[in-house]
Amino acid sequence: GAAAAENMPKKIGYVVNYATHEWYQNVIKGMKDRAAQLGIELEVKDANLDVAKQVAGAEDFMAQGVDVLIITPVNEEGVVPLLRRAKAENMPLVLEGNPVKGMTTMVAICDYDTGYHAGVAAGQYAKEHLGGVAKVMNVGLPLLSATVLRSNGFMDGIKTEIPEATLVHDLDGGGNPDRALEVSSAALAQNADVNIIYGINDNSSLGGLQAWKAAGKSQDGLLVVGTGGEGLAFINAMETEPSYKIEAAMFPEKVGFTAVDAAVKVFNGEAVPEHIVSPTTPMIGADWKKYYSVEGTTRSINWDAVNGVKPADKCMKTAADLK
Amino acid sequence: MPQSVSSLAAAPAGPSLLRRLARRNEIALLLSLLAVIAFFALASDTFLTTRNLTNVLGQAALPLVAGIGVAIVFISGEVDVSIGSLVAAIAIPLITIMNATESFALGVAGALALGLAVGVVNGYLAAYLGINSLIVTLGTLFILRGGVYLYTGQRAIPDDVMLESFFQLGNGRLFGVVPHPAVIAVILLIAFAYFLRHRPFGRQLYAVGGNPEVARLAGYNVRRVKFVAFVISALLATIAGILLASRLGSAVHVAGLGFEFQVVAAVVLGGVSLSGGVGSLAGMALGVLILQFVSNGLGMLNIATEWQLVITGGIIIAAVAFDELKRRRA
Amino acid sequence: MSTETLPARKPGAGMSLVSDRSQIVLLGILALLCIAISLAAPQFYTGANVIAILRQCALVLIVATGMTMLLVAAEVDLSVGASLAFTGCVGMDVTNRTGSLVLGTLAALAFAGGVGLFNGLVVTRLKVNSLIATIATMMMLQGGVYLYTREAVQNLHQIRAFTELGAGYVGGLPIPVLIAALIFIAGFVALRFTTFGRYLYAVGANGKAARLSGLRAERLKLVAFLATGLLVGVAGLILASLMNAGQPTAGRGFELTVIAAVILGGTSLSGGRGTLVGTLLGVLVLKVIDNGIIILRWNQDLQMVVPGVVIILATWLDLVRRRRDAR
Amino acid sequence: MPADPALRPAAEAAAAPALEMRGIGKRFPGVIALEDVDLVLAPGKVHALMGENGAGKSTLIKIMAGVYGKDAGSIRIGGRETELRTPRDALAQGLKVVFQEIALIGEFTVAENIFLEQYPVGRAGSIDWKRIRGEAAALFARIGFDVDPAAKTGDLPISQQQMVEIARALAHEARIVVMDEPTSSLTPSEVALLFAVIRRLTALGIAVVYVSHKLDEVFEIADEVTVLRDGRHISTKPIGAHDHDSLIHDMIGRRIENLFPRSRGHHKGEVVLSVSNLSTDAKLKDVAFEARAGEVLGFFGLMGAGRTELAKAIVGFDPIRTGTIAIGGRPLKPHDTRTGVSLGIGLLSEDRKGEGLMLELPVQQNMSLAALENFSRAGFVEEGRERSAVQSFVDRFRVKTPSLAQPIKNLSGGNQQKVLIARWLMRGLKVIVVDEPTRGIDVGAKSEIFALLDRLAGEGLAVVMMTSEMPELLGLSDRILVMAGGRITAGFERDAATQEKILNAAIG
Ligand SMILES: Nc1ncnc2c1ncn2[C@@H]1O[C@H](COP(=O)(O)OP(=O)(O)OP(=O)(O)O)[C@@H](O)[C@H]1O
Ligand SMILES: Nc1ncnc2c1ncn2[C@@H]1O[C@H](COP(=O)(O)OP(=O)(O)OP(=O)(O)O)[C@@H](O)[C@H]1O
Ligand SMILES: O[C@@H]1[C@@H](O)[C@H](O)OC[C@H]1O
Ligand SMILES: [Mg+2]
Ligand SMILES: [Mg+2]
Repeated sequence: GAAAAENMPKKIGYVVNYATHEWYQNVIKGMKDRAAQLGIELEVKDANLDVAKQVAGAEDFMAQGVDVLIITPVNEEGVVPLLRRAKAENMPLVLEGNPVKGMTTMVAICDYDTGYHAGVAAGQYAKEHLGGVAKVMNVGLPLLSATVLRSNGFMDGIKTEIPEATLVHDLDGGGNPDRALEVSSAALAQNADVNIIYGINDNSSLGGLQAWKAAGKSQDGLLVVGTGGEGLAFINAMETEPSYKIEAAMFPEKVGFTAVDAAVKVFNGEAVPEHIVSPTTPMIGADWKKYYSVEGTTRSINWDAVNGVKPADKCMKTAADLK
Repeated sequence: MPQSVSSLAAAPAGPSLLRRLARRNEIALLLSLLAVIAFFALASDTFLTTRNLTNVLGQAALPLVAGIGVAIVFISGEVDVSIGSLVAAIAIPLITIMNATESFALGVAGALALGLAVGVVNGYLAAYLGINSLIVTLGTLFILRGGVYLYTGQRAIPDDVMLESFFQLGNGRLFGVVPHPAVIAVILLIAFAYFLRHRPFGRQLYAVGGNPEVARLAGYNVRRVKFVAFVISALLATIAGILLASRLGSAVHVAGLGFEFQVVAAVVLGGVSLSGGVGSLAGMALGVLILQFVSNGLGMLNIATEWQLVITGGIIIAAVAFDELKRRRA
Repeated sequence: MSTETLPARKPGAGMSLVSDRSQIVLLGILALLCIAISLAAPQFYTGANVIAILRQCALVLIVATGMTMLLVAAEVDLSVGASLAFTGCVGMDVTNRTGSLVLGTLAALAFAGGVGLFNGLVVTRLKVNSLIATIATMMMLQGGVYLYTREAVQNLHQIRAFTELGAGYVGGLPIPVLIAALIFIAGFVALRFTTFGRYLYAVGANGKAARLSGLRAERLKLVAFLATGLLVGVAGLILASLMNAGQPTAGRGFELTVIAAVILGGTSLSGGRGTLVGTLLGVLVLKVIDNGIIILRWNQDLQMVVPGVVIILATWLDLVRRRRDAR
Repeated sequence: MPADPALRPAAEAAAAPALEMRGIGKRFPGVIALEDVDLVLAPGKVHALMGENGAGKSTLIKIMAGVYGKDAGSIRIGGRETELRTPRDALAQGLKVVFQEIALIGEFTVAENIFLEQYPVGRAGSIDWKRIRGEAAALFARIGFDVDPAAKTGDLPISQQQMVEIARALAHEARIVVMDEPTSSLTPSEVALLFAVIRRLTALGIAVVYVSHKLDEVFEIADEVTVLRDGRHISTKPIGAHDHDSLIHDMIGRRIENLFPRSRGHHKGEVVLSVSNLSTDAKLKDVAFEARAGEVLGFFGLMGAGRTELAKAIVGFDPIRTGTIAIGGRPLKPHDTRTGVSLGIGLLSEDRKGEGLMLELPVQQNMSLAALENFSRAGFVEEGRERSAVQSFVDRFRVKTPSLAQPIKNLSGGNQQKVLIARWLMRGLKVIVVDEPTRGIDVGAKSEIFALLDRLAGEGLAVVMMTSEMPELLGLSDRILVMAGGRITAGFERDAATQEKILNAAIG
């Protein structure tokens, strides 16, 4: 925890890339909770997937006189000049999610590792329940390096268990539920032998699963693996869908929490690592109940359990490895 | 009642200018803009600071510059929605060439070359082949965006050489106060406003949009006029794209998504008619500024994006409806 | 001498109901696409894939039926994508709360119909150009849906009939396809054979003349907006069923797909011209391209490039054909 | 066709012709618009071009103006063979045209429209707006037209727009001035001004082509007449060689015994239209009148008197401020054409293109629009019945069209007007309001339209006719009301009306 002796910034501005996404909703929730604990005012501006708007939002924050900026880049290259300008104005800045040239620090999960461990778990499951066969349909999102890393990690992880695992269809599902559904329908029509569906986020895995169901196929012999644990959707799926067995939890609340702590440190000029890793872990079957509880339509995070998940010291692979 | 010839001949400019002004919706837009500014100035203590106002001008520069082109195409009776992808696409030659040659000028030349090519293609397909321009530019919107994704493999291309001149273009401030993009936008606005009002070709744009048949009978080359409008629009989108690339320090494949909507909404809000022949750059500029100040002001008040969208949508409907009502009264 | 009408047809073009000459280009493109894709990837014409394509077409076609009417009446609705997502959330939420599919369905239809009505009123009463009015509605819905729900609305009721709506089959055909077919036929008949349809063309071709002839131009447009809204409601429910959730993030760009299909089908943007057969072909062409690119395992970025090219090309070919016919 | 070669104008003028068109041919899909037509213009002469609707006059003019390409023939201007590929070519040769359809940019000021073809530019290529305003005002002063050069053109009534059109043709140096029905919306005094201008032009050696369906005008102003019929050259004669009958005969191939075939003794029936206390925001003040079944009620007025506004108000098209309108004793909901039409009142607008035609749609759809319910059952259109009804009207009115599927934009103005009248006859009305019903319509069609209106009255309709044509007013009306400044200023029984009294009342 942050020491009470530290100077607290009065106001933190967070420019999120896409506030309406459940993942970021929960990141923001984590930030707000932490900020409230520390008596900091937190304001959020949404870039709504528009890089220009993101730069404008950060400019507005600087004009408003916030003490620290947190940014989840819409695109990691597109905020390089912004970082330069913030530095010129001595504006402390923390990044979330993606590294940017010239940054001080970033709070992020290890996307590759997240996919990788889910892949390992999937390989084990396939050995036990699917006769060791792994024909994967990846409902991916080439748009973002983070999501590409997850897919890559997943395939690498599954191959550690089943070396002959194949990626039979590599799709761009746009990260959207309806687009994921549509492209998966076509791919499933072409490849009848798919038996594992991997999605880079919950929308993607669920889109793939729904396409499967709409094609009138039984879920026997199918494994669906999702990523994120972003909201309620995956819980619902794990409870009701027989094939939805693995979810790579990324604990967005924890990311938000950690980002605020990092912001305080940067504000105080403390030394911080370049990459502050936020933990992830595969959840298999009913594991999710360890980390979350659901009441009505709100979920609550079980901090003790989440804080018990040890983050990696260093990511196995990062965006830099994609180039 | 028509006035007598002699009375008007005596005073050619005075009364007609006043009457023209009174009827113009620019006045209403200006009042709306002032009302918006006044409201936020009262509601937020950080809104009415030089820093914030100049920020907004800098942010408005992109839609302003591209809006000039879109307005010109609208005035000529056509539409151009390809600009959203074009602003992203031109950054590719710009950044790639700068990375390879370390020359800002060569990069800009490359960007302009691509912009020109897109304008020529749009113009040729729409004006010379006669394909509906919404279809053409919707097509190029898709093609360019897809092309950007294909070319970049959906990775942004970073600026490796970091030329200071390039950085300053989008991020620097004149006298440390006015953002360079705002300066460029104002210069372009004045130049094109002059061009539309005082050059025969500018009037041809209005005539061709107002009534192409009449324009043809008056001896205009309607196709060529429209063709040029598309080229102008593409070149202005190119300039906007260069400014954007400088602000982003890279060629970002997702830049400009939905930019065409933003600009079209502002242009129409500014009173530039979709059916051609009507509208002014002043109106367009006011439309852009109103939307930009609303978005900035709501942000200053810490109003959530959800509400910002709802409020902006409501403002657009109210403003256009008000303008229409006023017109019917008149 | 034959004096067939609507749309202006050449005497002797006896292809009658199925298609008239004006669709020849699209029909050709569609056939060409299907043959080419099948040759390269035989899976294209498997039953499973045909059904997958048809189901994707269904959603677009349902909304495009309304959009064609709007364009014929010289109006347009860009809010359909945003409304689609919102409707699904409303339908799912109300069904969850009441446990009644009927109430959920009614709520969804009422909501989507209400959006259509709102658009119609803004356009016909406040006289706001429909392009700009519905961009504004789109923004309001995009914001509004997150005010309504921040998360996807999960299927908590698990009513079977609801799941069937999107994923069920009747006689080997997916239910959405059957629904789309019924709506298409109803729309086709309405536009082609009824006074209502004829009036829409008239209103689109010359609103003042229509009004002077005793037509309620504004009301006709209002009906077209309302119909489009209701059809969005139907599509929204199907989509929610297919996704097993009300998804506030769904429907991005859906409006462009619908409009692209309609104009690809030869419906004029300036009103008074267009057919639903054209729209059907437009939808098929776009969705076959989308599907083909995946089946062929091409880079999916081509899913933007190829339709862009095809829309321009088809429009141009059609222009050439019409100019030649006119000679 | 009796195209007597001896009558061809070749051997005529001694001076080199200003324009010489030989063997001109032009076809449109399904239509031969012109075939082997000659036209020779002598400098300083007014050459009238006459013919029925659809005879090919406008087409010939558009060919000389570079708007249409010709399929056959040759054109010489000032003795030199030329190709006129675009309007620009024709303008460059000094050929100015006043087109039949108003060709102005509605959003521009009058002054700017005058200089549309060639903006005067000052230093550095900037438009010289001061000169434009000054010269436009001077031009109007010179011609004597009363038009405000600073007005937005689209705001002006059609008649004033027509004056602007004419002025524009005179603004630049011209060798040939072509006027395609320039007076269709002008009042007699404006026509007189125009004729004075034409005489000044011819005195300068400018050749003038003059197209009009108003025979009196032609006899007054023309030196020579060329008649076209069905796209063919029929005759070219000095005007002195013609009288009314011979000219009509050349034009339509038959005689017209009586242009205004009034079957006297219309049985005046009940009051079917009664208007009281009618005022609008714009112009009308306290208008009250009645129209009875079986009568033709003529409204006369000068331009801007308010007839068109009255017409649009009483059919429910425009909103009103005060007053009541009753059709057959039942009140009309103002600003609601639907009850208007169902109560039995309909308007034939003076603005054919803007308020009548659906240009892109076929003749059939255009004609059946108002009557579609008559051909429908349970909301479904019975196209067979519709088609045969349309066909029978096409036959009866002799609408010249290759098929019912022809887009109506391809028909000549007169034929379009017939379709629009048929639109109402098909529907069946109690009161038909016709606003300038014969604007731009040839004498043959005119007589048919008059006969038709007369017959309709005979059949018990009330015909309310707004017109600026004195002969038409006097020839057809049973009763005449005169408007000025938005009020009814006088009323006459037909037998008590004289041209003088009417004009006096119209001046107000
Ligand atoms: N663009 C066109 N396409 C097809 N047919 C046309 C076109 N323009 C004219 N026509 C046809 O050519 C013929 C000649 O028309 P034109 O307009 O020259 O007649 P006009 O003598 O000027 O008649 P009016 O007195 O009614 O103006 C008519 O049959 C008309 O329908
Ligand atoms: N200020 C104006 N703005 C737009 N249109 C106008 C204006 N004044 C008149 N008009 C139009 O011009 C025409 C003149 O109609 P009005 O009723 O005033 O006179 P009228 O007696 O019918 O004379 P006219 O012979 O010119 O038709 C109508 O079509 C009217 O709509
Ligand atoms: O779906 C989300 C993706 O879009 C973002 O980039 O990372 C978190 C994900 O779960
Ligand atoms: Mg003519
Ligand atoms: Mg009138």
